[in-house]
Amino acid sequence: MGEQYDSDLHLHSQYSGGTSPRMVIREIARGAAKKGLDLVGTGDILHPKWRRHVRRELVEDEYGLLKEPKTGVLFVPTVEVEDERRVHHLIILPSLDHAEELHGELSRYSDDIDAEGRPHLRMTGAELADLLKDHDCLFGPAHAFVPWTSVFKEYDSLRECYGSAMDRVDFVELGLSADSDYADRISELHEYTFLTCSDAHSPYPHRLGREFVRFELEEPSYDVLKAAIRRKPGGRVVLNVGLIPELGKYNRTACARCKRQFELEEAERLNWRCPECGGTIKKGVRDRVLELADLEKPKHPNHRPPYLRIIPLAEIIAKALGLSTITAKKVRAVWNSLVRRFGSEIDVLIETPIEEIAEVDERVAELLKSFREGTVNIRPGGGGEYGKIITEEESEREEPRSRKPVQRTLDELIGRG
Amino acid sequence: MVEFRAYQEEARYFKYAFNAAGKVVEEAPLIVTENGIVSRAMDASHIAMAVLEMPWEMFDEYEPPSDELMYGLDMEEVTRIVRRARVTDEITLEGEDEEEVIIKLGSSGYEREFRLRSIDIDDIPDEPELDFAVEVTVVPDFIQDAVRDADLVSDTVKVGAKGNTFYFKAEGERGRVIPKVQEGAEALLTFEVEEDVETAYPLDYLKDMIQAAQGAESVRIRLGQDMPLELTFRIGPAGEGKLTFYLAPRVEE
Amino acid sequence: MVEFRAYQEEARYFKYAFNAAGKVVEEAPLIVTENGIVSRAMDASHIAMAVLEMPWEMFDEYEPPSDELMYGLDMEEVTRIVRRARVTDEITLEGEDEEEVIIKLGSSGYEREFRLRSIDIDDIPDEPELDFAVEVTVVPDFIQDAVRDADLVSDTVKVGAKGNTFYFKAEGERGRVIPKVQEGAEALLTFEVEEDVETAYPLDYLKDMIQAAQGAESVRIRLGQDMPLELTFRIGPAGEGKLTFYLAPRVEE
Amino acid sequence: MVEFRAYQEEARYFKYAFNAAGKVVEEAPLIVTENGIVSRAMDASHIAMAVLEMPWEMFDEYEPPSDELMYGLDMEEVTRIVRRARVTDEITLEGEDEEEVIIKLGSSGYEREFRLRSIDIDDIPDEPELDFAVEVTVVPDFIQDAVRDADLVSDTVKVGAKGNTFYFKAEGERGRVIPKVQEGAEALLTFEVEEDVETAYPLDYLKDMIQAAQGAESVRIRLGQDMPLELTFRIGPAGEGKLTFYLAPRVEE
Ligand SMILES: [Zn+2]
Ligand SMILES: [Zn+2]
Ligand SMILES: [Zn+2]
Repeated sequence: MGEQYDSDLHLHSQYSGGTSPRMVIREIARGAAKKGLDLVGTGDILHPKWRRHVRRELVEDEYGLLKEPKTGVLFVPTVEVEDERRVHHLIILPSLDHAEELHGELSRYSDDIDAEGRPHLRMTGAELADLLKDHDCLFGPAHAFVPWTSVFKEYDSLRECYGSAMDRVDFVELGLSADSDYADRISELHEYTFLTCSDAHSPYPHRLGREFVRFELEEPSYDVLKAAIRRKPGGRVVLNVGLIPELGKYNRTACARCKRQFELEEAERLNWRCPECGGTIKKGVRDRVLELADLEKPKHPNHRPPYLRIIPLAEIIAKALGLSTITAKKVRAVWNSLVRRFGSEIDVLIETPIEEIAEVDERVAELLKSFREGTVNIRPGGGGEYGKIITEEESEREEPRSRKPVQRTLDELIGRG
Repeated sequence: MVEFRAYQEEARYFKYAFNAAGKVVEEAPLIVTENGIVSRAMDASHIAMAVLEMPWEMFDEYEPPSDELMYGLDMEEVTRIVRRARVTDEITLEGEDEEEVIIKLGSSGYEREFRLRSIDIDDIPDEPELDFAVEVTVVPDFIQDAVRDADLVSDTVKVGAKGNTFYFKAEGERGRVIPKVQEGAEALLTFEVEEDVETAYPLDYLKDMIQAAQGAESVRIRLGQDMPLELTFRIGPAGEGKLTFYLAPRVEE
Repeated sequence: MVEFRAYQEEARYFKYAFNAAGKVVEEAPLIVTENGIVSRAMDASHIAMAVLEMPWEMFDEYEPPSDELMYGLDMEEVTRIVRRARVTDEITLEGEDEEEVIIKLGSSGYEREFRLRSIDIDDIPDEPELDFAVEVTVVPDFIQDAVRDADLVSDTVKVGAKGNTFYFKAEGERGRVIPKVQEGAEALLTFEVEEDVETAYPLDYLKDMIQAAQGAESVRIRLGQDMPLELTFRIGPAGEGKLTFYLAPRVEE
Repeated sequence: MVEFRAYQEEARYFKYAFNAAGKVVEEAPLIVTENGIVSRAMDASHIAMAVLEMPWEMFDEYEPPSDELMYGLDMEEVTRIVRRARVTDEITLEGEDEEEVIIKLGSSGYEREFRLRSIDIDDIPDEPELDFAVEVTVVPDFIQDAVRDADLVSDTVKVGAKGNTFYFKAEGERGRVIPKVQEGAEALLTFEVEEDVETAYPLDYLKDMIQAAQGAESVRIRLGQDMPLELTFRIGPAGEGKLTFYLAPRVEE
């Protein structure tokens, strides 16, 4: 029996496109500590400047992982890469020296490896997996179901992507729009450990660690982490924690422009063009899973840990207090007093008894309770629009959608079509 | 066999017009007659239309085809090519055997030749005939500013005329943006309004269309309540040709 | 109701100052009194502070509020807006009902209005009072060069004065970089050193701060051993206003 | 101890030449003798070679070493440094103790010093001696246009001479591109052809090499059937130095 390590293994530094300039080690460590994460990925570790920054800011811990001295948060070198079919893969490495070596080898396949935190590689997923056979690392597809940059937007099975180097795959990262109920309807995935990670681009506690894995490790070392992911003695995954898939912005099949949702068959019949506004209909994660699924119902293998569906505490507070933004001063005040009192965001979300939370704010306690019990009402997202938590009353008067202007086409206005 | 030839001393007009049209429509026909060259195409979602008219007077040399010809252009390719032209390069457009369109930059001693295979075009839309309630002419700067300002806060912009003011208005979570010009301002060249109007349009298309404003001296804007927006850019040394865009509105239901 | 109004013929000073401040701090108050406009804010990690002072003399027209007012600005938004201004645009800052801050570009006939909702600001820091051992004034080019040079090899830079030399020094795996100016050089406008000093600072903040150097004629730099760095940029037509940054040192423990 | 020193009033020539060389080769030696400075290196895949020759006449001041010296340069670093130079900056190259190469920008009062550790270079290739069938000199614009045009449609370009024409030719799914110059054109300065030639080369290398064309007045191009391409850029105030690239052909098997 080891100790528990709440871990977020996929995030990005300031050197990836679209990230906050505050994604530096110091800030990530502070954000992680507030959130309650014990172990996080460095992200972007192939980037030379970032690697130098990491080397400077972190010290080697007694078990070989990296440690931020002020907060004690542990880091493991990680990187996400993009292959030539725009499929993303996640790599977890034993040390910075291993990262250095891998950088040297992958440089030959990349023009932007020194400029972009998530480098683009001129190689296929299979070629990458094959190359990694000569490297000590953990490897698997990133956010496997998102419709733009994942293995399942490009292929119908892992085998199609990785081919003969299939056995190099250690895990499948589920991504924000899928959970283990979705993924375990595909029997090909039963043998893989699922990782739940934030893919955070900023250190805010509603980003960092919004999905994470709870490991039990006999010691905090890379080898034991590897054992946990490969399900060997020494460690194991005890809990996946992730966002509610329906809240993801690509959960349902929907029009990318006017956001109207469609059933899969309807979208196919319409040839993926929205009759309302002419926009393109984008296939949702749920329907993609249904296409790939070979099982009527999810069937969890014995090793599969429970999956806790949750959302960031700030969002729960904002919703409970009836505020529209999570940056409101009040939200911050309640968040601060909860976290100060109970230790960390994760403690509040998962561990602290509801009655104690009610002492701070009853509305938050009530909403949090329905999350933990899985009884919260949701209007699913799609077409790029996030899903929403809705109250009982809201769900009753849901039907007529918001009065958003509808895009017309020229056809109807000039007497065609 | 070369079937027609249109030559201009400066690529300026081609460059801006094709660049903007190519951002809006994916494919377009090139209809070549003795009167000049015309193109009309809708974008794939039928929200926008581009109409390019280049009469023979716009060219410094024009050798018409013996019969009406049509070529199909992959506009992304055309855009990539015209971007390679300097505004002061000589430019020649030629058709060969109804199968290839040739764009030549430079003149005989130093010439860069680009050959594009003609593609099939299914369907050539008619130009809409509409009765607009508002017609204004503005300097290109104004519409470029207005569209980019609006883009700060929203993906939709309302275009309107009220009293003596022509305005854009966009609103988002972050705030509101209202670029406007009033009768009498130098930036508002003409202003005719039959009735007050305010109609919403998608910004992503407008951002592409205003690229044509680079080469233009002025822009005519016409619209009506819940009607398409019409943008017209005069092109050519003396404004002999024009590029017109139509854009469908976003209507509240 | 419009509660105050500050107008300038050229957006130049606003543009550079707000742009640089907005890269360093996420949120900032706008404190408006009869004396002018002031803002003081720290960045989220409390490593840097920005102090912007725009006395009424800096404006071409200034209509003070009847009482002291405070607005809260999302500086990222402000940055996006001022980036849309040309340096020669007229600019007007107005407050409405303590709830909206209005930035207007251009003048009445051709005006672009941006409305920003005021946000809550928790906490306004006091400006530190420090005794510095070194005070130099340099041309903006020098500090821009020095910071960007240092960035080639490290993420920390040492700033120091020794003898008659003011220098930056950065060292990394790849090599060393030492940009320096000496008394007598045109680039070093003033030079007062009580004792030799060398203190390390994080480059990522400095890179954002030097953006203000664009609009400035000179930059005053003050520091002391293991003390914060102070950078002051005079702004306004005759340097009536100023933007000051404080940056905490990196001290070896 | 400073072992040699080469000074130029304007960094222009260094900047462009090192920038282009550094994009093609990863590491390069710096061989310093009483005659000047020379560098020869191949890229990691042995497809391209860069030869840089800077005789002492190219410098405004040259203090030779007492004996032949060699330093090893990480060219990526050098590229990053020379990019920080303005073309009008004074530049000084120095070597210290066979261990550090020093690049100084500016002059004594305002000086930016960059120190690079010398690295080990395994192997210095000889410059190939080849008999070329074609030798032409063109204006830099032509080769820059030609390479970038070709890049629109393919990753390979054929370079050839036929009759009185020197041409590039690229072909892809999307179309064909043929930039060419003819004897008599101003852009074609010299033209000597023993026999018609057409050989294919990889564009990605050419794109890097033509960066040197920025600082050059003309470019000499030499090639032969299925032979390497040689590009020579004269550098220095009066063309005293030169940068030569060799590029292996793509031969169909
Ligand atoms: Zn990804
Ligand atoms: Zn990612
Ligand atoms: Zn739609």
